[in-house]
Amino acid sequence: GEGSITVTYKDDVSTLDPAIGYDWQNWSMIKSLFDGLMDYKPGTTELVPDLATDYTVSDDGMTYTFMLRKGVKFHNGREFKASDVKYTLDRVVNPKTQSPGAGFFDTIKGFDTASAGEADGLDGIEVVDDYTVKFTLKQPDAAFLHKMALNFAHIVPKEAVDEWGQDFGKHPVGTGAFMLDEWTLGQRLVFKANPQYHIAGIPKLDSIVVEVGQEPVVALLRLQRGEVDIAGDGIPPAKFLEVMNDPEYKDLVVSGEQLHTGYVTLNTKIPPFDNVKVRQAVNMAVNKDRIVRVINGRAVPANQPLPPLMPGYNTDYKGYAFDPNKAKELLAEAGYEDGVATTLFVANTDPQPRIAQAIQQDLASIGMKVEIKSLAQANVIAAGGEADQAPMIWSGGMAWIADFPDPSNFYGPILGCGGAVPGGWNWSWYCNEELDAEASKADAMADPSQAEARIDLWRDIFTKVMDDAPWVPVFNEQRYTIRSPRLVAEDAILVDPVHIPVHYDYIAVK
Amino acid sequence: MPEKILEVRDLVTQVATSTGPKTVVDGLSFDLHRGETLCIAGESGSGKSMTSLSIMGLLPQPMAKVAGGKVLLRGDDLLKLPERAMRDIRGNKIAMIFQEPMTSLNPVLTIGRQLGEAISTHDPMPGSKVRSRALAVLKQVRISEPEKRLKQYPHELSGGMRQRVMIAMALACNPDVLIADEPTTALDVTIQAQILGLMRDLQRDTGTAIILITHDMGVVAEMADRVIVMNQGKAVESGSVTDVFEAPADPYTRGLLAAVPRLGAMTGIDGPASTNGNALVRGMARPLVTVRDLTVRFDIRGGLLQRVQKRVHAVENVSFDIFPGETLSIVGESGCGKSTTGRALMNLLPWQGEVVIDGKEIDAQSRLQTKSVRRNVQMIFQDPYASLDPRMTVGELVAEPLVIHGLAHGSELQDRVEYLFNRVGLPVDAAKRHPHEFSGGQRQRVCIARALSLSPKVIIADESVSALDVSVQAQVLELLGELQAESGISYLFISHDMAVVEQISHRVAVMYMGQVVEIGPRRAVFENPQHPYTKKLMSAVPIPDPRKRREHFSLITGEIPSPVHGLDYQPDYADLTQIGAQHFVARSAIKSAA
Amino acid sequence: MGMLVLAELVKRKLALLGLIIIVIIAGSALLAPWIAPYDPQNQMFDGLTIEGAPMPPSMQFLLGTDLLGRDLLSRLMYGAQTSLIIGVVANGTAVMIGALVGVIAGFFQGWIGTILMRVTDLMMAFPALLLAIVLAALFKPSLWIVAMVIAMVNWVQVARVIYTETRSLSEREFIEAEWAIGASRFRILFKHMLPHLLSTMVVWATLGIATTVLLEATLSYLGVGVQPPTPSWGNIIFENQTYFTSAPWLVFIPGVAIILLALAFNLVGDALRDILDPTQKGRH
Amino acid sequence: MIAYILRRVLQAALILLGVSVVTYALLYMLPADPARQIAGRSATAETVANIREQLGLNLPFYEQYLRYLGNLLQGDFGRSYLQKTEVGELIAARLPATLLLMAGAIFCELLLGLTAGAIGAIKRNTSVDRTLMVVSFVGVSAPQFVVGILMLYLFAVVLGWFPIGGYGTFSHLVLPSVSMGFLGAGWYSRMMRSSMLDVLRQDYVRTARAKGLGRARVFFVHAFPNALLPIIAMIGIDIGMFMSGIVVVESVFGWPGIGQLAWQAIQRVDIPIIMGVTLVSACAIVLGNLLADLVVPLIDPRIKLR
Ligand SMILES: Nc1ncnc2c1ncn2[C@@H]1O[C@H](COP(=O)(O)OP(=O)(O)OP(=O)(O)O)[C@@H](O)[C@H]1O
Ligand SMILES: Nc1ncnc2c1ncn2[C@@H]1O[C@H](COP(=O)(O)OP(=O)(O)OP(=O)(O)O)[C@@H](O)[C@H]1O
Ligand SMILES: [Mg+2]
Ligand SMILES: [Mg+2]
Repeated sequence: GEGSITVTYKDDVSTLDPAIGYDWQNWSMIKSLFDGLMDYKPGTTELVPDLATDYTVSDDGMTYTFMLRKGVKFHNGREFKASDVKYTLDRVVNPKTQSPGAGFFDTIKGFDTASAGEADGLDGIEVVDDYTVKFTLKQPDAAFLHKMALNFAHIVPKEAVDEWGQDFGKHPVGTGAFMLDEWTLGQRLVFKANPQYHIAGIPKLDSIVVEVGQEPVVALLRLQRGEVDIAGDGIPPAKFLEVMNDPEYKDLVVSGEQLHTGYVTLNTKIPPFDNVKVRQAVNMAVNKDRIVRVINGRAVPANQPLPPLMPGYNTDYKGYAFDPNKAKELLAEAGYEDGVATTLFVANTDPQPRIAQAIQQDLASIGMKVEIKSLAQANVIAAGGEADQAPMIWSGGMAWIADFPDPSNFYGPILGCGGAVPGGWNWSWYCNEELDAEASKADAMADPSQAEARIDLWRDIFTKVMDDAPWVPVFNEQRYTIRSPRLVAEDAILVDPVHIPVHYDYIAVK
Repeated sequence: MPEKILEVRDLVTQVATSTGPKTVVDGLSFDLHRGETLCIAGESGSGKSMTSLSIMGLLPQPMAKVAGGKVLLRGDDLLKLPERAMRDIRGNKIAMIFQEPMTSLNPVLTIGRQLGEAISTHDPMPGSKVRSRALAVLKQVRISEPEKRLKQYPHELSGGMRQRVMIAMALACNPDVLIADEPTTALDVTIQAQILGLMRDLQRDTGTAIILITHDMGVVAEMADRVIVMNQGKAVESGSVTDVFEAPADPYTRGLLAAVPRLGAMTGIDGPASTNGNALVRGMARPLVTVRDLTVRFDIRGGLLQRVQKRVHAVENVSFDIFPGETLSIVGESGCGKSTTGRALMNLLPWQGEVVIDGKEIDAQSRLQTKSVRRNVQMIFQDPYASLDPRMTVGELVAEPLVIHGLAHGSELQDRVEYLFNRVGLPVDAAKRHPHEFSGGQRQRVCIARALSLSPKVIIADESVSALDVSVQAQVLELLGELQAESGISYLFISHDMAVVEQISHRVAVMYMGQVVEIGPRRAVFENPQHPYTKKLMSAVPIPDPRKRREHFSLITGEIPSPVHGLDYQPDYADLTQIGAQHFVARSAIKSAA
Repeated sequence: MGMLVLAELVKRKLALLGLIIIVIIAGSALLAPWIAPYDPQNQMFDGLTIEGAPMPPSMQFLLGTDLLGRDLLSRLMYGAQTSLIIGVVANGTAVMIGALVGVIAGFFQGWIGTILMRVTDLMMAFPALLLAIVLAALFKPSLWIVAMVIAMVNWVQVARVIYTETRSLSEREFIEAEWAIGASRFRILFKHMLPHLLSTMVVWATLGIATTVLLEATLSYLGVGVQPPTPSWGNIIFENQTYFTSAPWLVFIPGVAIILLALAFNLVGDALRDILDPTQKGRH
Repeated sequence: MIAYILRRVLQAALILLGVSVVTYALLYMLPADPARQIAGRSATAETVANIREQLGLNLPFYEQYLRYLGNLLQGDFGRSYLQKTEVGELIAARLPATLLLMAGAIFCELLLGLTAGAIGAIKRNTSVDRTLMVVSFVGVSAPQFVVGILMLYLFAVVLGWFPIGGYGTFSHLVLPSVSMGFLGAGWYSRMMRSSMLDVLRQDYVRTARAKGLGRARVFFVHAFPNALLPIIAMIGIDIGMFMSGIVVVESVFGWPGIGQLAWQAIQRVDIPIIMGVTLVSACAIVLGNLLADLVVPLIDPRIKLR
């Protein structure tokens, strides 16, 4: 590779351990430092083998066998082997690792005992030979290959983990296109190209400098001065219009979609939202167009949980149209003609409180008096995890960005019964056993031939969810990446749906 | 006549007040000749300090300014000199010593530094020379261990030593004129005597002309060649010292001189002045107050755990009686434990020993003494202003003890307060005013009224007249005497002023280092002092009579040692032996006193 | 006494300026319901451009609009209510607590005093803002909670000052004189000490308001203050701070307002200190 | 002297102990559950329980605290819940930046504050004095975030004299230091002015003038050190204000110090970091005061440490 770029973020990079990192900032850094068995074709959501050269799926969808790429070297020089795959996944599910991603692998055989710490590893992973590894599942899992592309399944070498222990996240060793060169805590990280990377010609850059602690506005100003190549946190709302209206910068902006939905959860266990009419009324009362305007049109109004890019998105579904009068009627039918008071929780980072206020005003017009609690993100999450705490939560700032492009990822933890437990992420406490059963059915349709039917089933599930209206889907945020003029890459790479903000491996500089 | 050095003509100095400029020095004129000592005397606020500051060009800016007149130093008008040129005069041609030796030296610089500065400012010379010159002047002012002093800081020196340093600094450049503004007022009499003697000796050696500002007529008589008496900014009298003392022309001067208590004025008389000299007939009366082995020590804590490391032995084994209708005075120098004794009797601090007042023993442990005992002893403090709550009217203040003790209320209270006001000679309509609206003497009358309101049997008066001008002081003393004559009240009179004590007491106790070293009838103690410390004290008092001037102060030397001792310190107790009727003197202990 | 002090205040130019600012701000806060041009919470359709940008100051919106299309002037007026309420309530409470702790510790020495002063020392060692943030997060902020949090943090200095003053007051000769005439503890405390401490308390009550207003603004600026949509000057800036280049009026106008209010209270408090403390006379 | 220092250190240790108890208790009461946060959104209840056990979060409060204290005494601040890094390491990495900022800010404060205060005292009641006093009043009245944003806008964005935030060179340091120092400068100038006026009225200043010393000498040798004394105590107290200020100023300027660390930790309720930062700040405050108390006797020989 050649040249170096500078990327900025506001928040610190917490860790580069693929088993642990789950932040906006480190997600794609980890992707560039490590590789999984599977990956997505750059710029798309199309699955392709990566550290595997090929794989086979048994007919019952319960066994996956991966043939591994030969000659791939870890940054420490050792060759990557099948045993590393097993080690990696054993490690992720081991409770001592405290990986937030462990739950993704619950369909692998032996998960329960391993994650409870009763067994050393997963029974379901078998090292056949140095270049073959076999996964046995306890139930078919249509999203399994996606999960193999998740960061949590990115391969780590045992000796490095043993060497650094808990600090492995500060001294990452992977097989990825970049390796960590320097890390000054709280200030900057430098990645340098991995000369032995298994894809020829990749990466295109020599090095990447990541500067943290930079306010997005500051980052943008610096980008305009040519000091920064990519503002990692995107174009701050405050600068959006300015940039978009400036002919000089307009061309530097690339927009794309992402797998994101911003929504309001309506806690079905707390009155008045235990009444479906009220929930529907709220759905009709929120003026999504105005909210989109408030955030300067950086999103498109949403009417269902799934974002448009996601397979299973229902293009025919019209959702609840904005109709305050109808909403008022519904509210009256539910017995709240005199209005009702409730509380909306929201994370206290701009623009979330503003969006909450817009929602508040909309609901006021149908007679709902909403009090806003604008708290630190962690406190909002904690409130959502209790059945009786948060009647409404605006998800912004903590919103669900899909971990992988499969509709199942938008159901289980956030709409399924499994998530409606203390500490869970189903903040609506919505639990529809029927739909849960359908969801399990869909997940079991792992055979590629069933793919179409499976997606149809999911589409149906999400449409039915909207009948119960546990959420108010508000908008799907668009991605806007601004880069310096010297940075060259296809637009798709710059708004890669998986690598956020950009796919570091495929960008170059003039 | 020697050469005329300084000539002041029609000096007018004004200060700005909220009601417009006020003239505080009003047309003052005088001459000063070489080798001469000119005393400017006068009561507080008469403009003495303003005069000296006007001459030096050091008036507090921007409140005060010279509004007219001339100050000619060998013919040059200082008032017209620019600041730059004035700087060459200050310290060099005219030097000055201030009243407060405690605050007049910079606390953060060594003596050597401050002294060296005075030398090198006007006569730049290399550092080593500055040092040797500094040492020389320190020797000149006869300070002990001069080498050591150079390295010390002001707070490490006693008041007397500091004043010596000030003099050394003033004399460092051999000035033509030395202005000393109350140089000894803040010092003990023995130290005062030493400093005055020093100034006189130095003047003799160097021929410097001195302007000595003082309110103490004793000092004037001791030191002055010529005197100016100031009153309200004007010179009301001026002339040679003998003329002024023997034939004062101005009524103000006459009043002033008449009010000055003179040590020895009561020689040959038994009782205090208020009783026309009649001694108290004690008869078979039991003592009103009996104090036995009163001891007060203050702990000094330190170290890791803040444990007591040292103690101040403020009062050690003090015993005395006070009889009904008697005035017992305690005299002694600063820090000897006089106030502490008084405050212990009032139970204002923890003490050990035995105190019986009017037949009732006082419990040393309880700070909140039973009210009935409290009523029998009352106190008048030194500073009348500080001892009155400034936010209350004096009427309320005088009524307060009665209210607290539930002795009167309603119109009865009113009447009683009125009576008390009358008794101490205050107009009744004054009751509605606040303490700051009174003069010092009036305030002290308020304090006395307050103390009297409970009809106590004994009043402790701690330096109750020391802060007052002599004329006012005389009035207050007279009031105290009258009260005693009327009601037979007893006083414990605490003072450092021998002349006042002589005037007012039946008996006198001399305290030194926390102990009574001599106690006896006033006449016996004053006319036949036995303890060396008593003798030294007596001889140090300046007499307001230019004919009784002392030529030598050789008897008076030394400083008072510190009362702070380690935990294992065992004080030597003064063994009081009787040498005459009720006259006791410590024989063996405290030999260092002399 | 009140009138006298006021008369003294009016004589001083800077204090008068401070008084005028306070009167204007308090007046507009009180009269906001009648004189504010718009409802402060009304997100007006024409308050935003078609693209969703706030409107700069104009004849229609004198100080422009905010990011939700609300009138900034109206929000500032209502925000003044918040700032003043917090200033007065929080600081009043802080002064009360502080004075109580300080007086008790200073007057009743012994174990009670020691314990109270150790607690005060402990509080001094806390980084105030950090403590306030944690407390605010703990209690879920609202106007009154924020006020209490600020009071919890701010009483310490008052306690220190009152403590020192009580100590030096109890050394004063007139207090000794009161003991000497047999006055009881409570009489001395309430009749003789408190009146002297009152002026300090008044000074802190005014000077402290400035600090309090600033602390509220900072908490709101950090997003843990008064909850939206209730306007407070701090949260107005918080909501709009990233727009300081594209819509500077949204940040700098409330910023200036905060400075002015704090300045005004500081000016008045400082003058009060002079007026009420005779030993400070003639310093200016 | 040694005993004094030992005693003060002992007191400081007690205070820090108190701070740690109180902070720990407050954080213990926070509604956010760290185990859930660590476990992530796909975790099962068992996983959460397991993590809670690993972290000792299921123990009673006092046991948790004693554990923490035990580690602390061995110099172990624990590991960040979310960053998985030693808190000590995180703080150590950021402390230099904060200390640098602090040094810069103190320098600004003292330079601006003391100069303005001294000039005000010398030229009292002139227009220079009044202007300076009004400016210092504004200084004490301006919230740091307003000053910070204003400076950033004016000097970095509009005029482009300084970099817009960041860390590294001297020019990065200027704006944050000034924004942070402005407030303190206001305080110091007011204190300095009144302290200086006080000192200029003292007898020893008059004595110095009576010796015929020049203005400069009277001022710098005699008045200044004395006027400084009350201010040194203030510097100790100031450190507490700093610790509050850095949260704001560091976030405005993107300064990589412990203020940002604290702020991020509070947002995410990363308790070990909050604990660590609070303790470090408390340490700084206590140390600052101790240092101030130790420095005063160096200037003022009257003060003896016992
Ligand atoms: N700074 C000042 N501002 C206003 N008035 C002053 C000031 N200094 C002194 N005065 C007034 O000037 C008058 C003369 O004061 P001065 O100090 O000369 O008296 P003094 O004779 O030295 O008295 P003392 O014996 O008390 O020192 C007094 O009435 C005093 O109130
Ligand atoms: N509260 C206290 N703590 C420690 N030492 C004290 C205390 N009060 C007095 N002393 C010391 O006790 C000694 C006696 O003091 P006291 O006030 O009785 O002296 P005094 O004879 O009244 O002197 P003066 O004439 O100066 O009033 C002094 O050395 C003094 O420093
Ligand atoms: Mg005088
Ligand atoms: Mg005394």
